[in-house]
Amino acid sequence: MIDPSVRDDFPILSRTIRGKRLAFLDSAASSQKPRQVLDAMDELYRTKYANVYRGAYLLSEEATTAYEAARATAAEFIGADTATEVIFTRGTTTSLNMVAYGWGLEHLGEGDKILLTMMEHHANVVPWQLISRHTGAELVYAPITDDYRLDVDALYQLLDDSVKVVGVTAMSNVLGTIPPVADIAAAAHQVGALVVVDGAQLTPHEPVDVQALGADFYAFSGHKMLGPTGIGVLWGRMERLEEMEPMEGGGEMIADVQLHSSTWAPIPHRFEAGTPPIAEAVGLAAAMNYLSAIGMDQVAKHDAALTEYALGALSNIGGLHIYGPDDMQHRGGVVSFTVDGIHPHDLATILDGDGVAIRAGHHCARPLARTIGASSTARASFYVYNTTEDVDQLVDGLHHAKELFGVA
Amino acid sequence: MIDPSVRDDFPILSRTIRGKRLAFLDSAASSQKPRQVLDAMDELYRTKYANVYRGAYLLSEEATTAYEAARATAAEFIGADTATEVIFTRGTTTSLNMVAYGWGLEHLGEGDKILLTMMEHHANVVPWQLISRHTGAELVYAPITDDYRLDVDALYQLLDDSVKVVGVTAMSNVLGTIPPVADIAAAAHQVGALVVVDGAQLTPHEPVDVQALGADFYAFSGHKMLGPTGIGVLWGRMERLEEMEPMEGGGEMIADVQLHSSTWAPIPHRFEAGTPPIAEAVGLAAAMNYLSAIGMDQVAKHDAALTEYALGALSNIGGLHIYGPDDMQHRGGVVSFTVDGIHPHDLATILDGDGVAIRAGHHCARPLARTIGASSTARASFYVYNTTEDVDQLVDGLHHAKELFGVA
Amino acid sequence: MSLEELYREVILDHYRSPRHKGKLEHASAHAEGHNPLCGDEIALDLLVEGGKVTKVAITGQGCSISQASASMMAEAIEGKSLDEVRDLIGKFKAMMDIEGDPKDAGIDPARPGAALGDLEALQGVRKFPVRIKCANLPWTTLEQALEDV
Amino acid sequence: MSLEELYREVILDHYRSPRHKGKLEHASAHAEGHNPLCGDEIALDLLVEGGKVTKVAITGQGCSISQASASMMAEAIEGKSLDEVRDLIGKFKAMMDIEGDPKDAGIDPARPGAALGDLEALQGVRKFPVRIKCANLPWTTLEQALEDV
Ligand SMILES: Cc1ncc(COP(=O)(O)O)c(C=O)c1O
Ligand SMILES: Cc1ncc(COP(=O)(O)O)c(C=O)c1O
Repeated sequence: MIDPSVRDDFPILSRTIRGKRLAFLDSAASSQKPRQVLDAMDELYRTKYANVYRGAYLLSEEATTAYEAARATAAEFIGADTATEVIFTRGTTTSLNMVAYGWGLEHLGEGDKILLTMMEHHANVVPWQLISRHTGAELVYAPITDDYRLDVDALYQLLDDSVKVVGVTAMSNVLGTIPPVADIAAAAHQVGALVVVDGAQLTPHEPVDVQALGADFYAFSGHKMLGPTGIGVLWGRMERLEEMEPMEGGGEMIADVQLHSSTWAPIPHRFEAGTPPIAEAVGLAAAMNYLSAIGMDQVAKHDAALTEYALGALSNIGGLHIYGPDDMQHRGGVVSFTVDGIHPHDLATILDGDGVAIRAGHHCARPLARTIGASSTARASFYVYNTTEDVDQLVDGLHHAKELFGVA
Repeated sequence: MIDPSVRDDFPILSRTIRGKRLAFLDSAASSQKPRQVLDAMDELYRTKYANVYRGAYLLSEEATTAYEAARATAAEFIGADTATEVIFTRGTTTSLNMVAYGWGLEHLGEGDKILLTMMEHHANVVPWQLISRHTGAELVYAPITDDYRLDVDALYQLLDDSVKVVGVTAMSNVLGTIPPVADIAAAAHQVGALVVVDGAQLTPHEPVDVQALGADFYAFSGHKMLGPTGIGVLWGRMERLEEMEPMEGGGEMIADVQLHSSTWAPIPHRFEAGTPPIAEAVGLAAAMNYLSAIGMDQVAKHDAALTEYALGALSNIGGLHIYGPDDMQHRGGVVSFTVDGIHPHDLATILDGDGVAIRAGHHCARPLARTIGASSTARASFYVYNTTEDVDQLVDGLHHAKELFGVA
Repeated sequence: MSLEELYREVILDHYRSPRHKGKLEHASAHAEGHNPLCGDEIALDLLVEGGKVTKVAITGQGCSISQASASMMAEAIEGKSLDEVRDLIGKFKAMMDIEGDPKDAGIDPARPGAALGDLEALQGVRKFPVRIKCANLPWTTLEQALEDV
Repeated sequence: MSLEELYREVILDHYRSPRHKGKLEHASAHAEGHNPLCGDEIALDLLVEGGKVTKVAITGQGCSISQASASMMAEAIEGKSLDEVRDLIGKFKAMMDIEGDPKDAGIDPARPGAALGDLEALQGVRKFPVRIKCANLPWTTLEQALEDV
């Protein structure tokens, strides 16, 4: 496990919650930030801030260099071929909408299918619904198995020539399941489908190599990986990016603007209309450097150790049901559960009283919630700064909740 | 003028550039940030950060309260009726694209016209070109006058029943011109057209009352008004917001997601798909509070005084041409110019050597650049932290440039 | 602020054994309420006869606060005239108003339960602002249903 | 870093009086270059006869660096064989390479101008990284034009 001294880098962790030690177990929603990330942004603003690109003066040059260096850092972090394949966006949601609009609106039509999985986050569902409405393309869903994994065989059965897009999460934010994206991508490519991977949960927690994954597009957010809000990435394979139209129009993304039509700037600028999230890119790069210094395989091991510990401890609590794989095979550090007789929101409130921050609800995955028959679950998720003490605090809190509700 | 002690709030201003005092005259591209703004974001991240809305725990509750308080601050700053009319976006560019897609794609078709002005920034041109391509609606442009003002009479001539959208900047980022938006809006409403106002330049510099302007939609960015990158606002009149579809789909913006269709959350959440720019909203609110403490009429007066001083000083330089109104009637603190025999980029490089940061180019307004016959201009712009000393440094730098280039 | 104040025994009791559970065959009014952010759901049937709510039936799912509030609401309104129901809605809202004063709801600390009965147990929710919308959901649903009458 | 190093007299001279200005009636190759970020524009006509660039004509607008670079390039390539032109492009790029060594371009500080003539005056641009693309624009346009030959 990662040395718990990393906790000292996270100012918020020294806070107490209603007089209790904070056990922050909601990193899957958004992670906390180390001072290294906050300092990097602060330093930019305090010493070399200006708008990027157009400024023929030193501050702008320095800000541009910092912004482009962040792009290179992001490219390296996910194993991209070149930094020009990295587009900075507002977050995973925007990244996926950009693909749906920019590629989908151009290339999809009646008779085409968009194949999603039943465990997608709304961010990889709703944009495709919007595009389906505009193009007439049809949505189909690959189911999950009884042990909360993607039903890959069923997915393969659904894959035929009419499937033009396969949208798949690299890790479920509810179940923790990590589907075999590389296999799915290979199969999808056989039928000529585009593979759009939602990397919002995987990127913060496992080493990622977009080439090895075989993705065409790969989306993730900064705020879930120690970075700031307001930034995310869309990576695209260059051939695919060339097939994509910009979703947003505006400054910096054009080659020329005539009155009635425009031509686009080279990639990636074509896809970054307007003033980009400059400080946020610098903050994200600092977060990536922080994670790389720990080592992403160490991060993955740390998460796995805590998850295993938590699965063991939680399975000893009577009336507690876990929604997700119960072994450590291809699963990440997200554990969703319910407790008989106590609604997840009540669990969350009681745990909060004990300093334990968890999430309750449908976790932006209502199709999945319906499939697993739990419209609301409680969810604990782990990251570099969590320790077994946090898990113990969770378990104590759950016992407290049962006591309060008089549940055996 | 504003007390120059405000400069102490801006850490970057104490920096030297190539050994020279920094005269930062590019705030129209992006402003510098006071420590109050940086501290507000830092404090959020260090003491009460979590994702907003869904968290049933204290940190999330506090972050949500801070985010919604920022919405209320923004509403008050622009005179909105209610905070629910304020949508946080990535910036002006995204705000305008949201209107073009969300309203335009739904309500425009063949035979309809979108009336823009010849002084629009690309952010208020290219999105409409994209929508025009999808809907068949036609773009028409109101010209400018010889004295660099909007030709309002010509605009009225173009206004007829076929015009469904009027897109107008509240202040030109090149000319400094402030068109009579309230009059234009009234005329546009007479023919039933929607009025979309680009407030990117006006909002930082003048008191704004969206009700008095008569706008239906009003867009602006945080980074030009002492706030962070990565955030902007789209304000919309509630009836109009109700006519608008969300551009982006994803988490937090839905009421329910079925497999093939979804229903939307109430306004404004409907238009804020995914994790919003939480810290950025808090930073923007801090910037608005900072500006309000100075007083927006004081800010406007300060800009006007500096602009008047600059117009006077620049008009004494031989071979220098100003593109924009030469008096202070309805103009803001942006001065674009050329110097005979020295290309604007060379001016910018030479001024940079003297510590003076100005911008050179088409300023994301190529249709305007062609109209005024100057494909590239140099531009100085002023804000709360500028002083007459900055203007003097600019003037000295221009003399230096003329000397270096051997221009009389 | 203590959890015991939020989770009073009477609330847990209504949560475990919700009263007036079910649907009405010939309802005079029906409404559904839904809290998209937390997933709480309420479906409400009313039978109104001679200006009175003579029967109430509720189905729903959600947290203890929303479901107990629904159950207690059903008990409180059955048999009341429409005017009395509207008055009760006003009092309940006043009680849940985070900036309000319990006295506006007619609540007298010296005589607990005298004004709003079991419903007064929900006062503790005010100390948990994110849960107020849970307590209010049945009541906004009731307001909707009354529009049909 | 001094501005005098950037704005050498020979550069300003080419900027003020660009050589080979104009268009060719019967060009063998034509290309247009455009720098969207700063607006510099170059239109280049070449007449190629017997493996040689026999005539060059350029129109354009932009900053002193892009326009002087174009003018000096025109002077340098007129009369040269296509191979020599390609060699020159390579040397120029080497000279402008911010991470490179001027020696790779064959430049000898002891004998200024011996390798690349007037063009060596553009070396100072390397110290102003944002302006390198200005200096390069005519040369990437030339490369494009050569693809037609
Ligand atoms: C008038 C005007 N509109 C729109 C924009 C675009 O703003 P942003 O780049 O923040 O999206 C700008 C800023 O460049 C502007 O000056
Ligand atoms: C799997 C998954 N996809 C997409 C998202 C959306 O990310 P964001 O809200 O940063 O756009 C999330 C986060 O909530 C997620 O967990």
